[in-house]
Amino acid sequence: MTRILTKGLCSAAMAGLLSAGAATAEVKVGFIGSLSSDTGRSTLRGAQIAIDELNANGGVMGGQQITLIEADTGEDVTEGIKAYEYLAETAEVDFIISGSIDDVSLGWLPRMQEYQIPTLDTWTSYIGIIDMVVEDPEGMAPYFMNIASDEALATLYINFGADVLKAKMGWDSVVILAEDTAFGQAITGLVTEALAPVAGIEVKDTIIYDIGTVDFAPIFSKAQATGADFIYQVSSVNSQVISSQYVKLQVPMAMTGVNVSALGMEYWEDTGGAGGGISTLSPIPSVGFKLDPASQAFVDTYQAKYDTRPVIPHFNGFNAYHGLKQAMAAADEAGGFKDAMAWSKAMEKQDLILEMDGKMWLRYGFWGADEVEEVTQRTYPHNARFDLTSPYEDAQPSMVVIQWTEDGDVGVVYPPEYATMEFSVPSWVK
Amino acid sequence: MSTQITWKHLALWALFLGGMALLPMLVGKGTLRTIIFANYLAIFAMSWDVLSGRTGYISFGHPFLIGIGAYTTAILSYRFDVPVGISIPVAVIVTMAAGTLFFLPALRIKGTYFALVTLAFMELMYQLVQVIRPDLTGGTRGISGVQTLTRGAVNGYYLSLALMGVIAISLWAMMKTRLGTALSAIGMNEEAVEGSGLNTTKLKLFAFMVGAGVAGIGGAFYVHYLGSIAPRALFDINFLFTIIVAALIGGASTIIGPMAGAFFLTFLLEYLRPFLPGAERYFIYGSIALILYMYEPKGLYEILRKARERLTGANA
Amino acid sequence: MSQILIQGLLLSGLYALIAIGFTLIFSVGRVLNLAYGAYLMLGGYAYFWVVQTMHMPKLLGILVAIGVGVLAGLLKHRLIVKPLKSDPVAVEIATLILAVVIQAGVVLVFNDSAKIMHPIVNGVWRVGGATVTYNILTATIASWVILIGLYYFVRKTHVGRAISAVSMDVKGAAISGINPDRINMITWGLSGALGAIAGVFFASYTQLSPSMWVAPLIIAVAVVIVGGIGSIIGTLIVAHIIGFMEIISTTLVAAELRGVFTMLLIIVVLVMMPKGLFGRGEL
Amino acid sequence: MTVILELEHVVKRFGGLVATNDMSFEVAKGESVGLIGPNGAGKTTIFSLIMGEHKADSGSIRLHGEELTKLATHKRIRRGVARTYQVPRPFADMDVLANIEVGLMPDSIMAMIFTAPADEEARAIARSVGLNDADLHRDPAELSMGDLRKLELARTLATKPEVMLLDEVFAGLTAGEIEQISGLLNEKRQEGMTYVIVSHDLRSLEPLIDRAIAMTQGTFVCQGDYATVMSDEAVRMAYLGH
Repeated sequence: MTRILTKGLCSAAMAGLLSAGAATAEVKVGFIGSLSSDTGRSTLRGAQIAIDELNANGGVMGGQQITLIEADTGEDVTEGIKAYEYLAETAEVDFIISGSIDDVSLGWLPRMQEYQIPTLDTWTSYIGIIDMVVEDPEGMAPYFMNIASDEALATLYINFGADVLKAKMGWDSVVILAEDTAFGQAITGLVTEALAPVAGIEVKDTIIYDIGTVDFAPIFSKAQATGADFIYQVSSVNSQVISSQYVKLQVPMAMTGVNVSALGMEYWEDTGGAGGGISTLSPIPSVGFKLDPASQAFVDTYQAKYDTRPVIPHFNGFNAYHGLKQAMAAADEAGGFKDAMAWSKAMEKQDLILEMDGKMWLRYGFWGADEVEEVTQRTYPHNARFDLTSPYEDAQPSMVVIQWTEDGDVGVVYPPEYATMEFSVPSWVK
Repeated sequence: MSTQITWKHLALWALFLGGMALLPMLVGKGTLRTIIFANYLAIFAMSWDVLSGRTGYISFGHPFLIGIGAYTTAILSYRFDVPVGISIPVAVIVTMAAGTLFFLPALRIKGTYFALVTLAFMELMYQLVQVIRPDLTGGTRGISGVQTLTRGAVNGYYLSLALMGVIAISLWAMMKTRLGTALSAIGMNEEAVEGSGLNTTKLKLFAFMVGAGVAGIGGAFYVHYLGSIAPRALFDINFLFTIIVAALIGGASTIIGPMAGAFFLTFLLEYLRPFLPGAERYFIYGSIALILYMYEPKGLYEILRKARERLTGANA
Repeated sequence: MSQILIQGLLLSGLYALIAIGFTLIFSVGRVLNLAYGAYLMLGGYAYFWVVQTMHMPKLLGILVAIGVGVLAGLLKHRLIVKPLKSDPVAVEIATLILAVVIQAGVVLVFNDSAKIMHPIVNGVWRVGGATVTYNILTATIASWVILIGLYYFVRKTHVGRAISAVSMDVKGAAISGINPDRINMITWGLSGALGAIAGVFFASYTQLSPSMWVAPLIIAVAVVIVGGIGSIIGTLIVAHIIGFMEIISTTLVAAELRGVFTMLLIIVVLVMMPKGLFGRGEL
Repeated sequence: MTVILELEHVVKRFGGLVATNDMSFEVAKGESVGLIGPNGAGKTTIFSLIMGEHKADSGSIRLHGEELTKLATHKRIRRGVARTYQVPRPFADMDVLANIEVGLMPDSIMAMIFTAPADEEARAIARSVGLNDADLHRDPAELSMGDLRKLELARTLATKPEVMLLDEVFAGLTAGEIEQISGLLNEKRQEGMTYVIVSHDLRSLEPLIDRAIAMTQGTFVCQGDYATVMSDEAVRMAYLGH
């Protein structure tokens, strides 16, 4: 404890000295998120590396250096609001980058609307926030989310259902195991209303479980009793409990779906290997995702700089790294962050295409306010650009399906354009 | 105990609130934002104190009451476009009704068991908000974009200060009367109060209604200040922890105590932020709270009182 | 049906193990230790660190967990319960603050992402339409062994009888030459050990996370409230009521209402029968 | 002679234990009655039943002919009966004056808020039981046992009872204090107070009472003047064991 405390005090004191020394104009970036979660750290470190690189290249906006100010939310909603206020009023930052989870972002959003500070969310994919941009384009103008929103995530999953689960595996029926949260309900709704009819998979039953469930044995028994061909899980809170019990109980039924805990490289270590066979959709770039040279360079820098978890940044780390640079570029064009509307206009135009082997691999851009996405027939203003139809020429898909094998490998299994391995069922499933 | 209200008291209140009113000219907006949270926490702590600090019925479910007030007005104004002028009073009434629900177990159980049943109330509410009508409550994500009453730190500050000031003075004046004495007496020996010919059920019910009413007012204005509401922000052990610790660290059974406690805790947490941005902050914050509580369970108020006694004693 | 029976027995065994250490303190010290859940957390993390981070034998992991639990219990008694003179409300509040401090401490040391433990015993057993992992079976057997052992310890040994005497009547026990302070200290240490073992099994069932202390605490509270100031047998019975209620509501009613039923049971029992189903019995 | 307090066939069980077994007796206005019996005879239970701290299982308890059994404790106090406790438990964090003031409070929330504390009356009561003015602003913890008993009496007197139930008023007192309290009780008696007194200290009790009621194991044994009761065979058996 003393060590950590001293370290904290020292670094704070050093930061104080440094900022006192550099009395020239500087750009202040605020980070809001949990400093003790892999998620929060991914965004924080992604932003930090981008800032280091920009500063090393002579700064931004005519040579201004960027400083990063951290505000911890502890993944607590009220602390999140306080953290946002701290960044806005005490630290007086120019731009905020967020690695917040859904309810924390929703908590501080009214503050963002009030302060009109340019803000980029890299983790939450809640479509409700994009709806807020649709409804209040002016108040939400400084807000951007550079991860595909969850509606888009789920939509691509339907194709996975048709192409792989139905066509390749030959499964006709499913039982949904969904957690009792807003996220669980939203995804369950999409699966029941879209996956089933489009892919021709019958939903035998939907079992909603309490997120505090200790013992999943009766729930798995209930799922088996429906006689469905496979289980579709929807789990964002304590997801490793359900997946590890699935593995420990060797439930003789295939399971796929959404399992948020399996999105990071630490999944294997954290579950002690009790996570083999689990597949989940993941935002891009996921673990096991082939990286373009620019993103790979980022990971190399990251690994040279940090030796604590996460060993590889989560998708939001990439989003923060590329997104922060885009935000600075937009500020360069708009003459800074002060005029939030001007910055917002410039940010909308940011478009970074990362190529791999001569073709478009990843694209960091945003949907325009009036652009209607063809598959879902709706607009996604200020949301990361994605492409829902093969061969993904406009942008990368909204998500990929990844799978952890029983020996600890992880790879992308869908869509085929991005796949590194084949979808399979665990060995104990016949 | 039952000293009369004197001009000196009123002058001190005027000095305190007047000084607070001048603060926006002296400190930055960031500090004001911090004080706003302290003001609301002070309201919650005072409300807890009326209900628990005085009567000794320790409530571990106070967030239940605050949450009911907050959710009622949030749902009414956000989902049904009810004007805030109506939704807030309705929220307060609903919270007071919930306070009576809280009161039912207090008829039969006290002490440890009462604390536990209130904790169960809070946990139940946490579960129910997510399950029942998520289309209204917003489920786990809650509601964002609830109408805010003020914009900017200064306005928010004055609103919260006015609320806290009015509540503090009203409660203080009420507790200066024989009623306050009787409520404190319940905390010391309930049978003897009943044995003095006083209807303790009625007194407790009144304390619960006042406590719930204040919690409802606080919760309703709080949500219209935050602009968002989520179950994890309200029905949470950490929130409960902050309220109780504020009341106790400051000094239960006083008005100034919970206020002082709320300010102390909020500022402690905020001033640690630049030095310890991460989880260390909660560790230090909790440890300081624990040590203070162990050192003097009656709180800062008692520590200062003793110190003053020692000083004046030394002078005399 | 057999599946409900098997799963109910397994879960209830675990719940009894979780609750017993809490009951012990409530019975002997007359205080609620709201930091009880933190014993489970400390035990679980200690085991995880020894076995999965340091790759040492599982038995050593369990022993270290017990050691940490005993130490935590003794420290808590020495530094919190004694100075507060066992005032129930003060202890409740102090232990609540302590639990929050321990939670922050665990985040500092282990960070806040959840961790899954390897099964203590590997493998599964399919029986009567239910799948039983050997891990859970071990937990249940351990729970029964510990409870029966504790029962005989309290009935047959000198220290056990002294504990039982203090639980019934502190003054009376003091008159008959028992040092209640020493007995209290032993009980806190014992409760810490039981909590830590329960923590290892609970975590191997679910996960390790800095906020994991709340769930077992609520289970323990439910058992104590529904059962009344607990006896060992009462704890066992009520753990089965709650465990079976949970399995039945999950299997036959609605899985999402699991927690709601437990909370309602607590409230209803407290309001209808404030002294619990079994009232105030000897340990 | 008007009967003020009457108990008729009162029964109280605690689980399997019969604490009060068909007790009946009457107390006349201005009378002083001693309730005697060995430890565990159920004397204190009778007080609790009269005050409503425990509810009688059956039977009738009347004050001025009015049935008390359905009334809550505080209502019985308002009807004019009050008790003291074996172990005085004053309001620990309030000074002596405030302690007495609680007994003088009106039972209405509005009145509690809008009336000033009756300090003068409290002071007068304190003086009447022999508490010094210097003690009025002390905390109960600083008082001697004798002064605690006086405070207990003062708190009880503040409710203006007609019948006082005194439980072990002499326990823990010095001879001088006993004399003082006895004198005080006699003084009040001159003013028309009715007493039911429980005491182990029979010697001190004797001069205070007109009549004694003996009970054992919750059951009535006999009654009459002190000498008659004490010479009763059954009383000697129960009380003295010979």
